[in-house]
Amino acid sequence: MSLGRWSVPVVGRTAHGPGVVELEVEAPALAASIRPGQFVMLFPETPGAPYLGRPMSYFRRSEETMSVLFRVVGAGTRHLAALVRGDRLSALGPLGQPFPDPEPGEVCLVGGGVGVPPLYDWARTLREQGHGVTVLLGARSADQLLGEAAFSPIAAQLLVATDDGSRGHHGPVTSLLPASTATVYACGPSAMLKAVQEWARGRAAPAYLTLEARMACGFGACLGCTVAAANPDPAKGDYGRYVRVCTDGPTFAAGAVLL
Amino acid sequence: MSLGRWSVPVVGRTAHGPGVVELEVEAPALAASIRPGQFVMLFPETPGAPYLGRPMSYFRRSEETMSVLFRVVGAGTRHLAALVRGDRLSALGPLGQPFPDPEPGEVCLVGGGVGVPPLYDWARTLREQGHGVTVLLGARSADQLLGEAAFSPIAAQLLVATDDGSRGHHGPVTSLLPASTATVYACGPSAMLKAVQEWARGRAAPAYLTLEARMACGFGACLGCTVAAANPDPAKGDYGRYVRVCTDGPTFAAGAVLL
Amino acid sequence: MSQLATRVGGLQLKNPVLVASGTFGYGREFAPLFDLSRLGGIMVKGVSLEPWSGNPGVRLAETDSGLLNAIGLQNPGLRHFLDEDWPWLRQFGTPVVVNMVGHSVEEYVAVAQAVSDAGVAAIELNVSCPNIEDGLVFGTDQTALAGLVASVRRVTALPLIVKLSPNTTGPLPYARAAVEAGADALSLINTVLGMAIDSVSRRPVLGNVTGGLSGPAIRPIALRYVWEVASTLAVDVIGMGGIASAQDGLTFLEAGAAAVAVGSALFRDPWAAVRLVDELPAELAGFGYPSVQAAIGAARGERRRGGGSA
Amino acid sequence: MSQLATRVGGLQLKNPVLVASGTFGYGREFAPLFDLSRLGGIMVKGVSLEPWSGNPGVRLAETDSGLLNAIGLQNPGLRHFLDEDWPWLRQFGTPVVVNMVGHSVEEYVAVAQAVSDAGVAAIELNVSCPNIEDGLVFGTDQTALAGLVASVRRVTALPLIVKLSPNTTGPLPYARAAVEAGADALSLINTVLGMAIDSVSRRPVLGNVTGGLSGPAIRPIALRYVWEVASTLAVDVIGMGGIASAQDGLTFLEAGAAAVAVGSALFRDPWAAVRLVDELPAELAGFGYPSVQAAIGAARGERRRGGGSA
Ligand SMILES: Cc1cc2nc3c(=O)[nH]c(=O)nc-3n(C[C@H](O)[C@H](O)[C@H](O)COP(=O)(O)OP(=O)(O)OC[C@H]3O[C@@H](n4cnc5c(N)ncnc54)[C@H](O)[C@@H]3O)c2cc1C
Ligand SMILES: Cc1cc2nc3c(=O)[nH]c(=O)nc-3n(C[C@H](O)[C@H](O)[C@H](O)COP(=O)(O)OP(=O)(O)OC[C@H]3O[C@@H](n4cnc5c(N)ncnc54)[C@H](O)[C@@H]3O)c2cc1C
Ligand SMILES: Cc1cc2nc3c(=O)[nH]c(=O)nc-3n(C[C@H](O)[C@H](O)[C@H](O)COP(=O)(O)O)c2cc1C
Ligand SMILES: Cc1cc2nc3c(=O)[nH]c(=O)nc-3n(C[C@H](O)[C@H](O)[C@H](O)COP(=O)(O)O)c2cc1C
Ligand code: FES
Ligand code: FES
Repeated sequence: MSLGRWSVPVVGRTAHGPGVVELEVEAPALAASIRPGQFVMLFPETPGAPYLGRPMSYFRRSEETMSVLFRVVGAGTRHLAALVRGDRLSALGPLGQPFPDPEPGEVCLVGGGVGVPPLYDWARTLREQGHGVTVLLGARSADQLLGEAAFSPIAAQLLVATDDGSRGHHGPVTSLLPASTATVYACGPSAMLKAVQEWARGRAAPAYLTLEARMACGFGACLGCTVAAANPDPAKGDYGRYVRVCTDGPTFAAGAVLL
Repeated sequence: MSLGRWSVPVVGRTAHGPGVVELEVEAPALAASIRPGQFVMLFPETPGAPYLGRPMSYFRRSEETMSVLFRVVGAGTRHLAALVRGDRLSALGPLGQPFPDPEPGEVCLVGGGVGVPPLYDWARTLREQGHGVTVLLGARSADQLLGEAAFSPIAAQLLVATDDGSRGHHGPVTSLLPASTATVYACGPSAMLKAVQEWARGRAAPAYLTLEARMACGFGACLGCTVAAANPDPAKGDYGRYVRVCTDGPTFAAGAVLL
Repeated sequence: MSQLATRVGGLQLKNPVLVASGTFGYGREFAPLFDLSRLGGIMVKGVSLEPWSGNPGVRLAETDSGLLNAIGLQNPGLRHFLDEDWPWLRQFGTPVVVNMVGHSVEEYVAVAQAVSDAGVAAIELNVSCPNIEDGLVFGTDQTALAGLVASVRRVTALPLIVKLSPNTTGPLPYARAAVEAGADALSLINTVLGMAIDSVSRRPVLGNVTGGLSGPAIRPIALRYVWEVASTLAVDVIGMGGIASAQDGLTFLEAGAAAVAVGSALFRDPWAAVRLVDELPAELAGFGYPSVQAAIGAARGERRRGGGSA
Repeated sequence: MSQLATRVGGLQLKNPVLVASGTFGYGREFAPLFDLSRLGGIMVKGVSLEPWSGNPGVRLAETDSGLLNAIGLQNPGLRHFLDEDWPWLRQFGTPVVVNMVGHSVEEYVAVAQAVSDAGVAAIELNVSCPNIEDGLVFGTDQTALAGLVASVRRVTALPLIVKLSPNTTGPLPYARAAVEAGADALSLINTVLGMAIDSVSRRPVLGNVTGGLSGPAIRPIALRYVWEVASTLAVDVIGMGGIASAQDGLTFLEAGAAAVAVGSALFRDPWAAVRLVDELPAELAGFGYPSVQAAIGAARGERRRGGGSA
């Protein structure tokens, strides 16, 4: 389905640890059309809400609803977090490219911090398609870890790492990356993505990185969300050196972007 | 009581004809301290609400609540009118000078359009103090007429005029002004106030006009709400030729301002 | 003229609603959403002689009722525009105004010449670029501005629109200089210089430190520029700056603009410009204007152009 | 220096929070609401030699995140200020900065001389007034500005603050001219010219047609002015423009302001400035600044003044 903009009601709100909120909205058209890897721009309809929307990957969806899972970091997420059941927000979506299909065989998903939620529905889909899915989850500490319960019934293997060692492996989640031919999808803070990019260099199997950037539009019009392309292709509209995270991404082949 | 600023909940909302709304808020401190002739600045706490507050006279009050009665004319009143029970708004008040006391004896209140609500609690108070109160109400047409039911139990005499003759006297409400020695209080559109001012010229008994002006602060700081003074008194802070509607008024002796 | 038709600097438009340069790309992102021929005109992202890669680092910052951008005029260059975008874009039949940017008079002239030959509807000069020779921004130096406009004038017969910078004491000296040098119309306004500091890193948000402010925050500034020019000079004006609704659009027409452009509002709602087109007739009627022409300049209490028909 | 103390152009302040001229009158409206001595300083409404009556007609218009005013500098004049306001205001012990306006160099000089004799804390020149001789606004003409500042400098030993207009290409030439002519500090910024059209009457709202834009809408513009001056010239800056909270105030300090002023925010909430004073210590601590001095200019990645103590 093509892009739409809707005012939708909040039908659920759950805290997932300190400063992390899952917000569920009733949005059947969006839920039916959005694909793993895509995102929405959200506009809380509350007083003093910011001028621009906030990009959010979706976390889970049902027939009628879709949810986002996010950490409160500034004004926009504060407004989103303050919404309660019955409040409305506007959503523009679906936006961005879905995750590219993996090679046949094993898949490894690597999520750090609030990079975890976008991977959940992808794990579910891959599993349905018969892929074996390894999931690596990272966080600063145990109380910041997201998604362990959600992923455990899906993942063939689920490994956890924390920076402070308070849960799972003590160290960066990227130190758990397997020496396999799995197709890798990584989403998380930029230090983590850089480590995956480094690790994937020269590797035969594909690795994909899902990036974040500040966005004004989310659909390719403003050129505000760019990242430097390793090999820009002007014929494909890669204007100069930069590609757009919103429409060319947010997921890129690990070798395609300069982080 | 001195000026305060509160976030208060809406506890009642009633339509009084097309585009006219009474909004009741729970605001015990305000309700206890505000005096007839005074007003509040209202800040609806809704998305996209205007930057500045909107000045509103109060209409009625109880121990716990206070209400305003207003016509929707632009963005601010549209936001106020969209509030429902349970929504909150911020209120700054009480503001302005109360109505000055009348001479002993008869009092005549003249209200036009949304100039009617500020007079209601004053009529009640005057009646309690033993004054005989004549009330003259004007409107463009019968369906725009406000306050007839509220005033009728209080007024010794209640006369109505409409511009189109659809109710009461056919013509301006000012043509009903009595040839008595009553103290007159007039509140309404500027054409009405000008007519009262003209009529009061040379009259021995006092006449007072309650003015409106665009306001930024409502408490005398911005000098944005001025009206030309007939006899400015620099010693009293009448800066130059202009006086402030918000703090020097909103009610002025009919001869004190140039309309 | 029909109810919505208008004319700016000799350019005939079926309705007065354009989309502002840099907020609509070359139309590709919007074509799946609505029929581009519903727009009065399309002002494409600034085109330079060679591809420009734009600014590194963060390019966007949000402010109260506004948006700062430091895109740095990223664009794929003249060749790409002529080979890829223009052939695709012309299919819609909507007048295309080519916004152009350059580091020197020669670059502007080369682009102007090439797009004139290609048959676009009009040229818009973005003069908020620094001249590489002396570092001065063309649009804030009257002599440089006049020189640039005159040079471009010599190589094109297309309607020539000059887009003025609001980072000046006022529009009049620059507007006069542009008109005397041959501009047919003026676009008012480009973005206002500003900056923001990040609430977490406590450093400037933008990679370029400063950026251009757009959105509702600058609407009163834009309105002042439109009003001053339209009530002083005999030149057509395209008004822009925070326009999001038919009400906003009408206000700019009444201030004296002959057409308006929707910019940043498209980022919040990609349908904002076509909604404005759809809602304009009712907005005009609501205030008793039989036509767009009747509304132009009406806030001055005069009707600049003939009533409902012309 | 204590945690909140600061110094601007030789003026010692116990905290960096002032109230902006024209938004606080002469303090009388606020004195019943809070103890005026809690403020770092008070910049009073512009004082002219003779009383000015201000503009007729509507003086206010609201815009998105902002406010247009065309008060026209109504004030009761020097005599009234000295006889009535100053004796009352000085009781609070808060440094009083006298903002002054004039139609000619002579008028400014006369007011400066008189208030210097009276013992106020500092002088702030509002240079956004037109010179009656040639109609040029002092603040947008470098020569006129330098002449005015030099003339006032000659008659006062008080800290001399010049308040620049943002209706220019940028602050630097004007800031340099003011400093070279003897200014001790700069206030940045005054209001931005703008206008509004009434949604009902369809005519300009303001009696004066144009007015000065203030409030959050102009915050990014103000921040750019502060940043450019503070990172280029060795002069103290008082930042103002849309400041409403401790977060806003800290941002201006980090951009390089040595003090800040709260203006239009007082109209929405008369306690906004004292709330800023109260909340500033936590805001500083939240970002690891031991003192106001440590925050000044920190967004440039350098600490302009010594750390926590000085
Ligand atoms: C495609 C996409 C999908 C996303 N999905 C999720 C998600 O599922 N869950 C989640 O918690 N977050 C997600 N984010 C990040 C989220 O959009 C930002 O956290 C949010 O926009 C911050 O808004 P704010 O107003 O709260 O913070 P602001 O006040 O705007 O900023 C606070 C701090 O965060 C930084 N920041 C703001 N926006 C971004 C950004 N887009 N990228 C990097 N840093 C930023 C700022 O520099 C600043 O330091 C996603 C971002 C993108 C681009
Ligand atoms: C002391 C005082 C008491 C008031 N009490 C009441 C009341 O009890 N009931 C009521 O309905 N209204 C009252 N008003 C008027 C009310 O404040 C305005 O209608 C309101 O501010 C309009 O806001 P808006 O955003 O809806 O309209 P805007 O969009 O601001 O303006 C719409 C139209 O109304 C005009 N307008 C706006 N504000 C004013 C104003 N203050 N005076 C005159 N014209 C104005 C504008 O010029 C414009 O044409 C009072 C005003 C004052 C000053
Ligand atoms: C992201 C962005 C990119 C822009 N790029 C250009 C450009 O390439 N050329 C130009 O003349 N103006 C450019 N502008 C300015 C707009 O065309 C417009 O003049 C300005 O944004 C004010 O309108 P608005 O408030 O409706 O956005 C750009 C504006 C934005 C927000
Ligand atoms: C109603 C009003 C009156 C003002 N009067 C003056 C004045 O007399 N002298 C002056 O230098 N600045 C005056 N200003 C400008 C303010 O001091 C301040 O520079 C400007 O409003 C920006 O700050 P703000 O956005 O916090 O209001 C006035 C501003 C407003 C809103
Ligand atoms: S956010 Fe506008 S192009 Fe990506
Ligand atoms: S509204 Fe500010 S002085 Fe009256």
